Amino acid sequence: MKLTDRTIGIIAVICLIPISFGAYLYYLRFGQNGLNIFLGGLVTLAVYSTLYRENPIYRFVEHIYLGLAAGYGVVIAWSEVLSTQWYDPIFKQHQWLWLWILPLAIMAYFVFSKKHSWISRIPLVILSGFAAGTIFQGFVSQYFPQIQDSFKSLRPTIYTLQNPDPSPAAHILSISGAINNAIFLITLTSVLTYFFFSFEHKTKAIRGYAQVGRWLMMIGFGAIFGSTIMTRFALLVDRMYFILIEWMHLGHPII
Amino acid sequence: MQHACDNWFVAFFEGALIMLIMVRIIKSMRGSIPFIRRIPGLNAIDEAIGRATEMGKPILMIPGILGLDIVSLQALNVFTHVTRTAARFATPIRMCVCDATLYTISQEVIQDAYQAEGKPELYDPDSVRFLSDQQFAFAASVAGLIQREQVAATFFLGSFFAESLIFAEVANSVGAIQVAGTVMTTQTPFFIAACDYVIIGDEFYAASAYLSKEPVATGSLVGQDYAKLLLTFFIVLGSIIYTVTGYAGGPHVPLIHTLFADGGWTALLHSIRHLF
Amino acid sequence: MMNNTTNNETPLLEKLQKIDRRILYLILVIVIAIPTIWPINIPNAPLPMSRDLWNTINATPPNKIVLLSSTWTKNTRGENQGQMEAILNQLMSRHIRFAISTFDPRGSQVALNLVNSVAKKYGYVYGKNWVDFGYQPNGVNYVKGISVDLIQTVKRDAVLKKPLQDLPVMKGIRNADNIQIVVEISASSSQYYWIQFLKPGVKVGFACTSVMAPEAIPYYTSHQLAGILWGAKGAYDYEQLNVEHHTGGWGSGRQYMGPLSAAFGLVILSIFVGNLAMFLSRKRSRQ
Amino acid sequence: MHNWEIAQGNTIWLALAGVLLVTFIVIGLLTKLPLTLRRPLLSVLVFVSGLFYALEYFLPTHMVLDHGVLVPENFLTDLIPNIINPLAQDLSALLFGLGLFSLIRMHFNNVVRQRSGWVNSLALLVSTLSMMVFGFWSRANLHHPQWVDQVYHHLFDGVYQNMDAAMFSLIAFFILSASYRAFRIRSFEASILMTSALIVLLGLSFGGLITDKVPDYGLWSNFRIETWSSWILNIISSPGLRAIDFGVGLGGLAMGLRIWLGIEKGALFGD
Repeated sequence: MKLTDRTIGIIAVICLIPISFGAYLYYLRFGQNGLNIFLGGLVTLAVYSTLYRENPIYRFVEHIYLGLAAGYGVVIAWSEVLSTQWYDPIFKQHQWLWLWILPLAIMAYFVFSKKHSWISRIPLVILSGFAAGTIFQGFVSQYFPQIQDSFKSLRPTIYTLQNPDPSPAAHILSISGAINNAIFLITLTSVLTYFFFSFEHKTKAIRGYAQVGRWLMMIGFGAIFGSTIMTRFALLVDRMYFILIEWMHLGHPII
Repeated sequence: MQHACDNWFVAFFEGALIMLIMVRIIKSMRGSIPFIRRIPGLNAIDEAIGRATEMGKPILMIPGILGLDIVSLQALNVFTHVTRTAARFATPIRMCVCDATLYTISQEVIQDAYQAEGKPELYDPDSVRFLSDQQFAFAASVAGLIQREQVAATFFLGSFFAESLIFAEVANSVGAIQVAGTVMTTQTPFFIAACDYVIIGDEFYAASAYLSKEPVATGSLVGQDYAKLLLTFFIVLGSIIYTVTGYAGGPHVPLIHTLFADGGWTALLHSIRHLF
Repeated sequence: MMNNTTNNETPLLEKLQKIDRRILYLILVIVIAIPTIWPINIPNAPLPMSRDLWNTINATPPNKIVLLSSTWTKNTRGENQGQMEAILNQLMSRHIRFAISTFDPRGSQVALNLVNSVAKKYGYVYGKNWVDFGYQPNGVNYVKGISVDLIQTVKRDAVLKKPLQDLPVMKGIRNADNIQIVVEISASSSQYYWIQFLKPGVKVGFACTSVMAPEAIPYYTSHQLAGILWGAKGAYDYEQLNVEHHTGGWGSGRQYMGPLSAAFGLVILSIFVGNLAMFLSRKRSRQ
Repeated sequence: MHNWEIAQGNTIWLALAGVLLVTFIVIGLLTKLPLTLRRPLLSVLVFVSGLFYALEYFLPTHMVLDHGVLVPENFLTDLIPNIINPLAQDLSALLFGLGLFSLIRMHFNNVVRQRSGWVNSLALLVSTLSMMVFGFWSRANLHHPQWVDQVYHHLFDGVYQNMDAAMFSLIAFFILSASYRAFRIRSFEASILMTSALIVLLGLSFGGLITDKVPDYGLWSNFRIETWSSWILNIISSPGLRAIDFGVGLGGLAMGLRIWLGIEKGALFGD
């Protein structure tokens, strides 16, 4: 049976009756916060319904979500940025030069004009100019400490591995440290080799080294995968706790 | 390092890297087009477009979820290529954008691509959409779009975060062929698990240079290779000096260690003075 | 007979190779729901980096405070709430003064609610035992500022809107030297504010989601971070240390580890089944 | 910035009128700009705005007292927090209307033309509007009744935040199906990816129980799963990702350079 919008609308209106009754019960029992929990459980189930398949409920809730996000974006843009950094300086501290942002913003709206849409690029190139200009400092402060940290001694002593304090302690060679440092360097250089694009990987040695780099990279990706899983599942467990304990009251709450 | 004068050595080093890149760009602009290795993910792009054409279903493109920055602009370069190929076969496209400033540029780029193929009438202004600038609202709505329109091919190129797997798995569930590429190393494993072809790290820049065949982009790519070689050289050199001096954090610090830290320039001058 | 078994087995293997994703999802929901409703306890051994954080906070002298920077929202409640609650339990049972602040405008209410609910248990009084510095939009200036003069930088507290020096909790607290440790409880990279701009010598702890942890470990080995709580496991570690030293009880850390382990087990099992089915059917097709 | 101030009173409206007048004149002139001059104009603008940060970084500094701390500054440093940052943020915030406008236009058209799914579009418009109304009303410092706060609280904490959390937690489901489907040992690469993922996963959760009986000192500790997982993270994963990052960083540096100098052909300067 093909559901038309009209039938979906009728069904939705009918569903609203028990839903609002439930909301009222929650409100009576738990107050304002209870109503939040009720709404939260409802929308969570609606979002999860997409796991079964695309359906009208998800579509409806998705649009509400999108609308709320858009509205919230406007509220934040005003209250966190424009009101304190633009409106107040102009109208309260009379720094009227800030008004000159207005022409730039107006230019951006020319994107909707068919003929003069290129004018909208003026504010955009200014913004991307700022982004491009910061790259010099950004590159240096992000990557140079890492270069320094990549110098690895193949003859490390035990005391420097565990205790960076300088002292004339034993200068015993740490075999495991040496092996680890060697593996570190091999990984670093082989992955770098894999990412050379302008040289054909001609000799067998280079091709092999790049291949080793790709394998080591895969180990790294696997490690990220493993460690990220924990967060993702913890969030799901928390959502299930919300649904089962806080919303449905099926067990004892922790706090 | 807030300013260049915190360590002039590092500033000069960066200058050297920039010079390497610039020299190759200029050389390439003067006509000596350099060689670039073809990366495997590229074949997949045309394959995916072909598949969508066969099925008559749309192609979805997402230039990351960050705003107007270097990565998303690069993604748009690739998408220009995709759009032009799609325009040739009159395959419908969808593009979802997460940022208002990027949205304006994307709209123009897509329109230009249709114009360049001589088919401006195929351009549908609603094919480029701004959905939301909030991460998961955007994800929810892209997921909905993928399922409703049953897209046949997806291209996720740009900066992605936690939502990467939502896109990739939903697209997989409708049987789309997927090409993904991101500079975010934390999301690459999820794309590897869920997508058909993944462009890893640096290949992202290479892909765009290879597709556009612009002398500037290809020259720059070669320059980046030389810069990378210089970095590798320094890392190996530093490690050799550490090994020879036996240093690993002890009191006798080799010069190369201090060179890359704040005050490195002064250390260099000091040791030169010490020599004479 | 032989033929019969082959015919019976092949569809099963094929089925195992392509289990519908919805069935997997349903199994996941059940696997998580059961230990959520009827909690199970998974034994745990605290990581050294959790232990370090616990010890640092525990060693707070009476003339110092602890600053909790709580930059998380409902999104990552599963990991961050357990961590923060465990830390609060320790602080309050040891009668340590503390302050909270946030870098996320949405985070201030979440943090206040949590502290209020824990404070009820210990009879902690706002203004006397703890204080809220509120939302700090400009991270760099805030961190630089409190390194030098805390009272001047924050000026007023976020709840009573009173000048800071009028609150009894701030007695003898002037700048970052009076802070034992700053703990950043976060779902984003906000620890860099403290690592880069806080006065050198003041300790920084990091309670993060486990996505962030691998990135933070190098800073722990270089002693820039005094300790790390690794996501949900970190919360469990901390609760265990609290229980061992009678500075607090169990919370969501232990509660969530049960369902979490069950879910991990399911992931491992599904990988195993997928591979087994593929191997067997490949073998069969070769025969 | 005292010299920025003008006299009190209604002069601000005069200034606004002046700015708008100049805007219209400038835009009028821009529309008459010949095609060949567009690209040079854009290149000059991008170069000038990029030059600010470049100079700020490369020019020498002197020490200045800021918040009681001595910090190195040059004459441009002070402009970053006072002018450039607010300017960029204000401009981006004002551009938010672009996306909002296109979103609302599309869904408004859906509703007006009663296209399929217009009910959803209507829901979107209503929720946008209510979030905006109650958000402004509740967050503004004006006097407002308490129920406004409560409605905003329900919209934001009850619906919006919970949906955010629900969407975020969906990823866990997808991880399960992705790992079931993709972690087949089809190739050598897939198997090493899977193995290292499993080791790290075990090391973080109940893997410690499997090797619980192994002592955690001396050579023995090498046989504990936690040791393996942290070894993989520190010795293989971190240099591998660092090497990728070097490449990505150099690519970004080159691209930034190309944009700054206006020699990039693609999206921004394409004709």
